[in-house]
Amino acid sequence: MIFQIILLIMLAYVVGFIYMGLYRNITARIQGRYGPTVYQTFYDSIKLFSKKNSVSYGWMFYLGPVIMATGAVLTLILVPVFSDSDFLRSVTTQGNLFLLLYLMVLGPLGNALAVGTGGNPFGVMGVVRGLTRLIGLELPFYIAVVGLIIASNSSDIVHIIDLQKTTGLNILVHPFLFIAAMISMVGFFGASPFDIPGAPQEVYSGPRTEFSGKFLALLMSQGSIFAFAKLVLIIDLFLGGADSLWMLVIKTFAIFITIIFIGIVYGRYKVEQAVDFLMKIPTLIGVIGLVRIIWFG
Amino acid sequence: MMESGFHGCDLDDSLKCKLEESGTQNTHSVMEKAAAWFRSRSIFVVAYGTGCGAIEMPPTFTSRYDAERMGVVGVATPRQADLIILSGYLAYKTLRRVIRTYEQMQKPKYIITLGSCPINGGMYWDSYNTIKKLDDYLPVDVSVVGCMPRPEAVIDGFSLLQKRIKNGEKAGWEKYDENLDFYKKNQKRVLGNHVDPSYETDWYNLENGSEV
Amino acid sequence: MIELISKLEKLSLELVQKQDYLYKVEVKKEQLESLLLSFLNEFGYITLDSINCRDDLEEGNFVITYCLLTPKRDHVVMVQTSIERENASLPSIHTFWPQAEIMEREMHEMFGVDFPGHPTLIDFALEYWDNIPPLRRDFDTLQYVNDMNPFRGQRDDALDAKVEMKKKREAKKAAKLKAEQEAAAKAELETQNNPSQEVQNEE
Amino acid sequence: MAIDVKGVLSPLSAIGTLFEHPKTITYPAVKKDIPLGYRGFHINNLETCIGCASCEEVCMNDAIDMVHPDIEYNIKNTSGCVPRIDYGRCCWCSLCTDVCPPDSLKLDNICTHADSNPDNFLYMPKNHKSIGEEVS
Amino acid sequence: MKNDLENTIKIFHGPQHPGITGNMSVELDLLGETIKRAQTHVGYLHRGFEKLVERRTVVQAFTIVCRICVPEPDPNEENFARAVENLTGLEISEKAKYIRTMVLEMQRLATMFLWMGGQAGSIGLGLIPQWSVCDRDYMLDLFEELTGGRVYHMYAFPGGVRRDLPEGFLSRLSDLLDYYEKRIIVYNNTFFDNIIFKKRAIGVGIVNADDVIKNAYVGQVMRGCGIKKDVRKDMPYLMYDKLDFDIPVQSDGDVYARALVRRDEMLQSIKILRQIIKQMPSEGDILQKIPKHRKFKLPADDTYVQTESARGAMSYYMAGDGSEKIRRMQVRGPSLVHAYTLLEKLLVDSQLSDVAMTMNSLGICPPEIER
Repeated sequence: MIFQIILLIMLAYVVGFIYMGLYRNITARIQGRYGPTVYQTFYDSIKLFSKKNSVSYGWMFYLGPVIMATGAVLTLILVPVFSDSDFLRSVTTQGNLFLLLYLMVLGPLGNALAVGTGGNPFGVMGVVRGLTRLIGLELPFYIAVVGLIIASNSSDIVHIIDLQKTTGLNILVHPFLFIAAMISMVGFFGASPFDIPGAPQEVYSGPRTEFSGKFLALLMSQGSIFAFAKLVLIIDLFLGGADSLWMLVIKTFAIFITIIFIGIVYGRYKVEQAVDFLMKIPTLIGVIGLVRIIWFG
Repeated sequence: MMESGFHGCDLDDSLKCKLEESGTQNTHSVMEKAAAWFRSRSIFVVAYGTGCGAIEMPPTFTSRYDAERMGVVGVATPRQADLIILSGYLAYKTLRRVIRTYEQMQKPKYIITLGSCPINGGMYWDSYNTIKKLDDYLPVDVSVVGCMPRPEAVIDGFSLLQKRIKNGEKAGWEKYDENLDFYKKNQKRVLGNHVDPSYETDWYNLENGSEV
Repeated sequence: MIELISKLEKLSLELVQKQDYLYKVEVKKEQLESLLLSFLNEFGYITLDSINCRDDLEEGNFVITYCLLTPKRDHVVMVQTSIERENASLPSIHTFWPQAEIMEREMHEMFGVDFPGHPTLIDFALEYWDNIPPLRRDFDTLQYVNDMNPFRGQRDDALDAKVEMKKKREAKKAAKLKAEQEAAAKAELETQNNPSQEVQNEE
Repeated sequence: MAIDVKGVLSPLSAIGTLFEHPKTITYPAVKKDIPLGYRGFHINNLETCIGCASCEEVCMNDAIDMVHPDIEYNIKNTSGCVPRIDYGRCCWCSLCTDVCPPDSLKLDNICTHADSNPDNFLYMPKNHKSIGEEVS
Repeated sequence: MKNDLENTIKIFHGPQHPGITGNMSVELDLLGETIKRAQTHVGYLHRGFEKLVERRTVVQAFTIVCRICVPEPDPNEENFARAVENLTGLEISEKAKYIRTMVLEMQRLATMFLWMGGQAGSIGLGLIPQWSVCDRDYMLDLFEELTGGRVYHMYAFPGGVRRDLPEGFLSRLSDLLDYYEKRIIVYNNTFFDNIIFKKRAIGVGIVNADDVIKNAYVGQVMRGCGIKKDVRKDMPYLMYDKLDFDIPVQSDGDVYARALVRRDEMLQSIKILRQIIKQMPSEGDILQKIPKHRKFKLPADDTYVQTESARGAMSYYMAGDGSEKIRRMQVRGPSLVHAYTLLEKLLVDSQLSDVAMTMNSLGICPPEIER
């Protein structure tokens, strides 16, 4: 069990970083340049871990990235990676979607605690922006998840995956829910137009402004692990999970590249505009999906 | 690149001579060598547009010359940066901010200067508001010559810095730590006692909120 | 334009055409504020483009030029006045033109011209400046630089070309004297010493 | 609520660039051709330089020093000196080459130099005749 | 209001900030994300150009003026050259005039591409800067060929220009213009029509048309308010009175209107350049015979010249005193009033997110504010 968890974390670390590298590479290609190698994010991460000193503001500042990383790792081990095999299943049978949704907001809260002690106004501003955005992001995502729970009569992810084998993929059965979840997933990934907390032209790096060296490396690692967990969650919920490594890569990459494309061609919303948009369009789509399930499903 | 032509001169100032010592650092252990390699492959840059050179930063970092393929990528805050690019002459007012920015950066940290002006005054050699020799105030790792240096020259500067990091040569921040008195004395000479805004100033609890 | 000339003649002022689109009127300091007001309110020159200052050290005064435009923006009128260099002071016109505030602030810093009634005569570009205002012509910037900043000291081996020329010429002369070919050599040297120094075109 | 369909969809056309060839010049592997008239580093034809110091006189940056060269030079050199340029001062305005009476001082199209020691920027123009004749 | 100011936090937007145009800073008092007070600080780039020019002869000083505004050096060179020509009465040949006009328009295009990158970057659209800066680089390649310099051209000289056109230059320029025309359609799709840009830019940073005339706002700020004024038409210099072009205007006065004005001006620049390519005389002097640099004397007189730069009218006041040195040269760029009088006013009650966008759309260039 422990071995599997460690293996899973390592897999997520590697895959997450390669995806981040691909993100930079594909972005660069669309921008008309070659871009860095795929491994560049590894280099960055290891370099940041090898920095000689990192500024700190007391124990709460240390704890913030750790809480975030905990949230990411817990999310990861509760999401079943493969649908059929028991391999890397780890503890997925113990959790359910409600716990997962709770864990997903753990990160931003840990961030807020740490940045508060840092005292940088841009960091605080970034956290406030992040939490404001989170309100907007969660609503459509929760609606989508609730819809799925009602439709499949269970909050167990494994059950939801299994059910898709008989009823067909949720992306086809419940397209509205998928769109609502997808739009908020763009925001969860921090891609444009919802990359408001860390907008460099406005608040430097936002919450990360004061983090440096090892803290930043930890944040980057948790970011990539969390990204992998979120991708796997989406394919579990809507694309029927993956039964082999190839399937996993293909499906997560399809989701991932959609997010990249959306992120690259649109600019950034203002905070109110983003919340306004998220409260209106994806929420409306989600509600349509929900109504469809309750009345017709 | 440049095979002949440039030649340095002996310096009589003893303190200056001490600064010039650049030898191989103690990077014997494998771990340190690996760390140096990773440092050279990944350089986070905060580009401080102190002068005209800011105009050649966009071409260097965007698609025509694409510095990111060398692992050189821009970041927003000095806290996360390894390298600060000082692109051109520095006015006294800017020097105050640059010193503060440099001190906010986390070690190991490096400085690249662009253009003639930080080397020996450049075309503003008789201007009353710019400093002439940046290496008196901050430890410069690599100087790139030109007015303005082309993006190719800037990339050459990056390559030279990467080579120096990889070989474990003595970097500027180590000189700065060892000779802090020398640098602080020089900074004080041109900036007076107004090395302001002070690093410790509590901006948010000032007596008079609007007064800077 | 003829209208403006006649209006100015009433005030016993002369409008001079300098270029195709450029006119100039010179005025005494006492008349300045009222003239600018009448340019703004009566003549229709409602845009203040810039305020320029020039230091005539030899005559002991500052020459201030206000450049005004009509909404048609098809010509510029320069209203020029000169004030004493010592304790220079001008009426502030920021109440008529808001942008004059920043122009006057700059002039105050760079020339030390005082503007009574100006709300924000604070630092513009300089910080903690304690010398005489830098754009006054009695401020020697090279002197200031030499006091503040050492230059790189490796160029001390530079030679004065004039001295070297002289040295070489004398050495040559001595050699030629020995060879008793003085006259011919001298003529040749004469031509070389005065190379033409024209700025040349790119061919 | 009118939805701006064009505004939503037309930016997506940018994705097509993904399949185009990048425009990047992968310097130092690939070097862009710098035209010959480019104002790069100096070259001086010592065989024709007459040491008149016109360049030193016209230089507003005080960048040019007249020094004795360490190799043989033009016999007709009036002062026995040749220019040496401080690249901590030079702005590549090419006024010095414009006023040069025998046209010996030129600007080359080589223009990149980086060094870790800021004292290494005194430049003795190379004696490069072949390029010197091509640059008009 | 007083209560508001007490609860504000003060942040410095700059000098080292990705969202600022160059090396300057804006001091903001924020209440939440709303700006209650804004104050511009410059001086980080002050070099004392006007002092340096006084120390140099005319020939020496011409190399320094192009550094006054880094993104677009050529209007400065043109202003300097024309001011000296006005003072000394030098006449320049028709070919030199055409070349100078061409260089000015090429520079305008290059500056616009750089602006587009900044404007798109300020709303987080990282794609456009990557493209447009690259496209600008193609223009710089042509400059390299023509003038020998990439950014600082030092080309327009009192009395003409310093070099003749290289062989085949005009056809290469024509090819580049074809490419630019295609690219502008692409930018139209991806940037100007982008829904996010519209959402963010429409209704932000509205300038009042009455203020424009009185406060001497120039350039796109003026034309974005529907005032059809351009120095190239009103006080034509060089060959502009012989060329056919329009002055694009928009009426809304907001950031989006200014963006559209700039886009249309790019198309007009291309149109002007095409005419110049057609009309360029093949023969003619490019540089008048001028005295050598210690003997080039300016009469004791003063003049005032204006050039339409890519960001608005840029003016030089120049006075000579009978010696070979310039008595006084004062620069009045478009940024001075924009960065102080206008920006401080526009930012009040707007959002922190709008600062970078507003600054970019005003075309603020710090080195020209403080010289």
